[in-house]
Amino acid sequence: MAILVNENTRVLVQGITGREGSRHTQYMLQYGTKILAGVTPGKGGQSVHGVPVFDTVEEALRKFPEINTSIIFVPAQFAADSVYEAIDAGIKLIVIITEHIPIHDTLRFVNYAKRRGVTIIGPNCPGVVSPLKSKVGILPNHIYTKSGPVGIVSRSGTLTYEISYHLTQAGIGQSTVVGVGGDPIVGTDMVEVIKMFEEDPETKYIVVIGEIGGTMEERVAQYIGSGKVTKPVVAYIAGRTAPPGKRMGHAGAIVSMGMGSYESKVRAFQEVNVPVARTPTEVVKLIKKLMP
Amino acid sequence: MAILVNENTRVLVQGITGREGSRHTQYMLQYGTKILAGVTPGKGGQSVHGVPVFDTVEEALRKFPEINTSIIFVPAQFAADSVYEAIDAGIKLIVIITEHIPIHDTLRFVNYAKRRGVTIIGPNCPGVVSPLKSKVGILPNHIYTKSGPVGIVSRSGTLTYEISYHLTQAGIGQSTVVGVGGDPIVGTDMVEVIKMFEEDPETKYIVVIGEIGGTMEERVAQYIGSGKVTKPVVAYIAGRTAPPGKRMGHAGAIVSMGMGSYESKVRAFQEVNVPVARTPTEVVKLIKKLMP
Amino acid sequence: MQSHFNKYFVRLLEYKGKELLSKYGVKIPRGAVISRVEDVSVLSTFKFPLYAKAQVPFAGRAKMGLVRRVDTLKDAENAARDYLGRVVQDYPIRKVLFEEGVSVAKELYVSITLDRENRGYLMLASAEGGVDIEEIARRSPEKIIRLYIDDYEGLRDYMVRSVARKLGLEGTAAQDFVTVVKAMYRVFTEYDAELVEINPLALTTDGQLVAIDVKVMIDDNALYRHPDISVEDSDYTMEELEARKYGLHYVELTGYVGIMANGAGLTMATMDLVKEFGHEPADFLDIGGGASKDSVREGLKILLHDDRVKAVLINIFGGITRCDEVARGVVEALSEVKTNKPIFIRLKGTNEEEGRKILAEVGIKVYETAEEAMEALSKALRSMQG
Amino acid sequence: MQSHFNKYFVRLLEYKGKELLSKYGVKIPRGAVISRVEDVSVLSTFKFPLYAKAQVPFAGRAKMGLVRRVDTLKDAENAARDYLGRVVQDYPIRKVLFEEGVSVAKELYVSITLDRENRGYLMLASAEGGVDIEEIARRSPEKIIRLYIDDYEGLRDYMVRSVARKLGLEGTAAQDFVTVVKAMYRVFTEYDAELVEINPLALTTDGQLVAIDVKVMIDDNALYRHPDISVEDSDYTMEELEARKYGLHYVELTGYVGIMANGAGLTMATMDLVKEFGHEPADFLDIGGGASKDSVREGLKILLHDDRVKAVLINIFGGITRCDEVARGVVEALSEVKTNKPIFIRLKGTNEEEGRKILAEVGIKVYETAEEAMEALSKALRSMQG
Repeated sequence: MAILVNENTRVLVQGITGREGSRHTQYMLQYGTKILAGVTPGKGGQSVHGVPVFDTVEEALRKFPEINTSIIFVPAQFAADSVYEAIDAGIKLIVIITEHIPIHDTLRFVNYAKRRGVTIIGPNCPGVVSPLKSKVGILPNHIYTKSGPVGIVSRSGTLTYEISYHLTQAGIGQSTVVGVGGDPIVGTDMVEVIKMFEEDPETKYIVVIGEIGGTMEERVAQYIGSGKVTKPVVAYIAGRTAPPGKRMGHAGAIVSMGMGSYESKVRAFQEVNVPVARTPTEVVKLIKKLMP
Repeated sequence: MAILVNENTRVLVQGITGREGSRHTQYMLQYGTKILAGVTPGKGGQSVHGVPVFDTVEEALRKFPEINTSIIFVPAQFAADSVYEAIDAGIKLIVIITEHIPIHDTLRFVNYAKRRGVTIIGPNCPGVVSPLKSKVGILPNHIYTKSGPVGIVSRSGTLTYEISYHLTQAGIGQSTVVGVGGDPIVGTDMVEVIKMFEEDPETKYIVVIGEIGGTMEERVAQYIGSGKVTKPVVAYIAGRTAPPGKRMGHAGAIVSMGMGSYESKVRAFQEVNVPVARTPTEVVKLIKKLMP
Repeated sequence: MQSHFNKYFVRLLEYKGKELLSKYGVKIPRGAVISRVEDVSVLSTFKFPLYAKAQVPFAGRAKMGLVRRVDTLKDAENAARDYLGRVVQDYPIRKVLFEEGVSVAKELYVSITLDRENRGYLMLASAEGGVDIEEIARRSPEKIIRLYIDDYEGLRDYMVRSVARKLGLEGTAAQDFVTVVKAMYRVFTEYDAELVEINPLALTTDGQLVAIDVKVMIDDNALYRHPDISVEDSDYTMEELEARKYGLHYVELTGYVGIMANGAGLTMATMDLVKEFGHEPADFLDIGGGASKDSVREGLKILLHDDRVKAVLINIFGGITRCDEVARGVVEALSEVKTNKPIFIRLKGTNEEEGRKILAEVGIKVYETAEEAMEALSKALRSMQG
Repeated sequence: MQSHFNKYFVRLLEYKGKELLSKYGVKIPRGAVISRVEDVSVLSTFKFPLYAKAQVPFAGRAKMGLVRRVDTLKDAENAARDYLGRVVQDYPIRKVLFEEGVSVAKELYVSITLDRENRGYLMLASAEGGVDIEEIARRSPEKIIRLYIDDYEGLRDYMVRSVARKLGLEGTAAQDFVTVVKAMYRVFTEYDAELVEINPLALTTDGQLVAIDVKVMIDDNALYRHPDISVEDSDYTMEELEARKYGLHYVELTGYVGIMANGAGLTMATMDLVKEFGHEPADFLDIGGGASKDSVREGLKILLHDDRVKAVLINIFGGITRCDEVARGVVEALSEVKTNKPIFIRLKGTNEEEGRKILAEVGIKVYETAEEAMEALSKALRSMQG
């Protein structure tokens, strides 16, 4: 088991002929991900690292109806259109790597996807990997060499690699690693991923990698507090020493009611007995302590 | 029985303090329609012909939760907003009398209503009357004095009165009379009303009053041709002698494929054995012929 | 799908439609629109020959000699002088569009229109555009690509790209096609259009897409929210504009029986009735719903002032329209206009009794049915001829 | 909800936010914006006293003496001369807004903001606006009216009317409130805003609604589709604009350890690490995802040119970022800038081996973990002090 991606994942790469799309298609193939097709409008008929390229998602799916997942590398200006194309074509899991997508675009396609029962991961995210099964993302291959009991959900790409690296180094494998994305609005938030981990038999421990800003970590803590998470959770929050950020007007203060700071997030986790690591490496120690 | 409105109809009048809203509230009350409340923003607290006025639909419904139908007299510029207000408040039948509503507005709120399971009659329509039970509309009271076996569905207000008048004069009552509205896009079309008549035990005969333009009558004929209408139908089409109208560009010609003309409509009805009256009064003769 | 008397769609002049499309990124031929002969001087910087196109809101312009090639500024001036001020099909020519020629490799067709049946929008496109598009649609319907657009979900780029591929467009032309269609869609939704049509959409010899002729029709009921569209740029004739002020819907026909009724359906039924009695209607005049006495008065005055009208048939069945208001309007018109044209009135419905009383005071008889009124009118016409 | 280093929202200058709202129908005080002292002459037709407001993109302006009353044209000129060109909080004052006074009967608060949690929009309003609004929200949360807006369904007039009633607005003020909020909503959705806030929204003694101060924040990622918004009208400092050209995200801090990392999370974690070792970061410099060697080079040059920086810590964990590109950028920067500041590099992830090789060629050591690199940096700092 694992969540989101596994042995049955069959991938379409949207924006496959671009620099990053092409490069990471190669890395994913090397990792063992089953990529069946790519799409770049106007480039139909080409192939990228042996993967056939189509002009439209519809054509790719007509040829490979078993595709169930798309990964998007399309530049920010055109990314939203690619997402709609994938949703309308019936793909049920879409991982959006692209960063700098306007937030109003994201808000609209995320809600559109929800109405159609489509799961979106990202945008501005490193993707998802279930070690030794499948990787749909840009996480470095060489870190993810061991499957195991830890599920990771994170808002930060590089911090995820950092912590996964230390876990793997310590001999602790991971069930699935999910980067939900760093934008203020993302398709799937941390609470939703934690629900999946709770249902997943392979996952025994959950690591939450958060950062200051927003209220996503507080909501995770609240959800844990509701008693619906039986698996032990360990957290890390980046930004302990960051000076107060740019204020989002009175509205921001009224809505957040003091949430969003490092202290608020740590307090929220502590109140529900979730230990918070002070450094990325300390996460490994905390997990080890939980292990039998 | 009857369709759409009956003894259980409880009415809200939106735009009740306007000239037409106020006048027709009086006429509907005289007819026996149960009007519980009216709405005009900024006029809450007043009363019109004994009917209490509220500022918002929400307030009216809080006071009178038994309201199940709204009739809208709000001026065209503000009509769409009133429709959304009624839909969002949970009213399930909305009759829009207002004419001159921009067609793009209508298209949007009609689709919005459909997604929420709300029935819209109109806009630009005379409304609905089930004689001796309830009238939600502007049809003249004195014509609708006899209930009976004929269901009428019409695109034209005044032609409906004309034909109803002759039927009533001839001693033939009506189950329900529905003016679907004269605009190119309406909330409920003729086929949908005919389906209701087919289900209604009181209705034994159906009169369709059409006019040139659009393809609604052809679609009625097509539906009758599908065999799903067991009750006899009589039609009248206005505009036999009208010269060809303004052309809607090549697109119009390509889409309509010759439909829309008087001849096309009459032919469509004749092909499914629906007799077409040449004058409004001839409708009565055709109905009489069908009667035992 | 034709629009008859039941709904008025404003057709914009070609140059105005092009202006709207151009604003959102559609390429149009280089040109200038001129409303005074002396303004042709602005054409001096253009590359001759130019094409002079009289701005009239109807089809078949070329066959009527309203499009011509001009080779010099002098030619252009002559064309402007010839066209400006002429009245064609009741429409006064106020503007002439001069455009540079375009080197056309291929003519496409593309339009967005309301899909009444499905309550959405419909895009039509064909790789074989031009004047014969309807013929092509009839003979080879498969050559017309249809794309349904949901008003709620909107038009996505990828959908248009897919149409572009089916049209055989590639590279920058395919990208330009997306720009063109999205511009059309914006005009369509932002300007309350019933139709936005580009035909032909030229693929030029250097691979560009250029709108050669466009047709834009706007919802008359929504004009109030488009202050940048003047009725002067539309197909309203003077009489229609006059009638419109009073909420009347007037269309001139060719006969001699003046008709006034309420509601498009009843007005058409009244026309049918006139024909049924062997006579010819002079007009279609629908006073609409809830007409005031002022509208009725002004409407009747149009008929009474019309020399062709020999007799008038008024057919009212009041719902939201009140018979007493109609009666008052009739009385006022008759007090303002001296006439010996006979008027036959049928009044039924809301406030019928009061209406009858008002007309009785000035000695006008009210008929029970339209047939009875028409019968009396026929008799009067016979006696006038006799 | 605060924005830290993870996302940049452009705050527009007051006058620009007012301009956008005014375009859609919000009333603002009569005024003029001036960028050169000599332009105060345009104020001669205004009704003095005026209020001179230095256009700076941060709060607390009044307390800093950046708002003042001017009674004469001469006063105005002095104010303009005083403000223009001054640099406050790293921000150079380029514009001064002069406005006529407004006779305020009541101060309201209204804003539209993103509702991240519910993935929609949120409107907030209060009958008690002004500078104390946050205090009011804390003490009497019931005085803040909240309206959730679904992005798909949009904002309907009737919803705003209902809020107007709860605010106690009646008659034309209630209607004007609908106009104000719909204008805010249009700016919010059409300009990719994160926040549109009017505080206070004055109800004047003659019953009008006037926006006295506004705050508009725009999504930096969407600026490309708003050509009418210049970064000059925003809160970008010169250094930020420079960094932005290379896709860098740079924020100046107060310490002496230069930091460069990839990704906001890792960059913050690196700052935390510096503090954990008892030192102070001089900056937050995130090279983003997939940075080119040019970005790395320019980023490192900013740090090397910064006199406050005593040593540099580079912490890279490559995913979409390639370690070899980073290494090349570092090498180029060092070849362009003569420096004796020690640089400590940790490289991990995509193309790590190649990166190590490139750095080895110029004799730079690569550390395995950030902790090891930081330890070495600490030691170097100690020896520099010793």
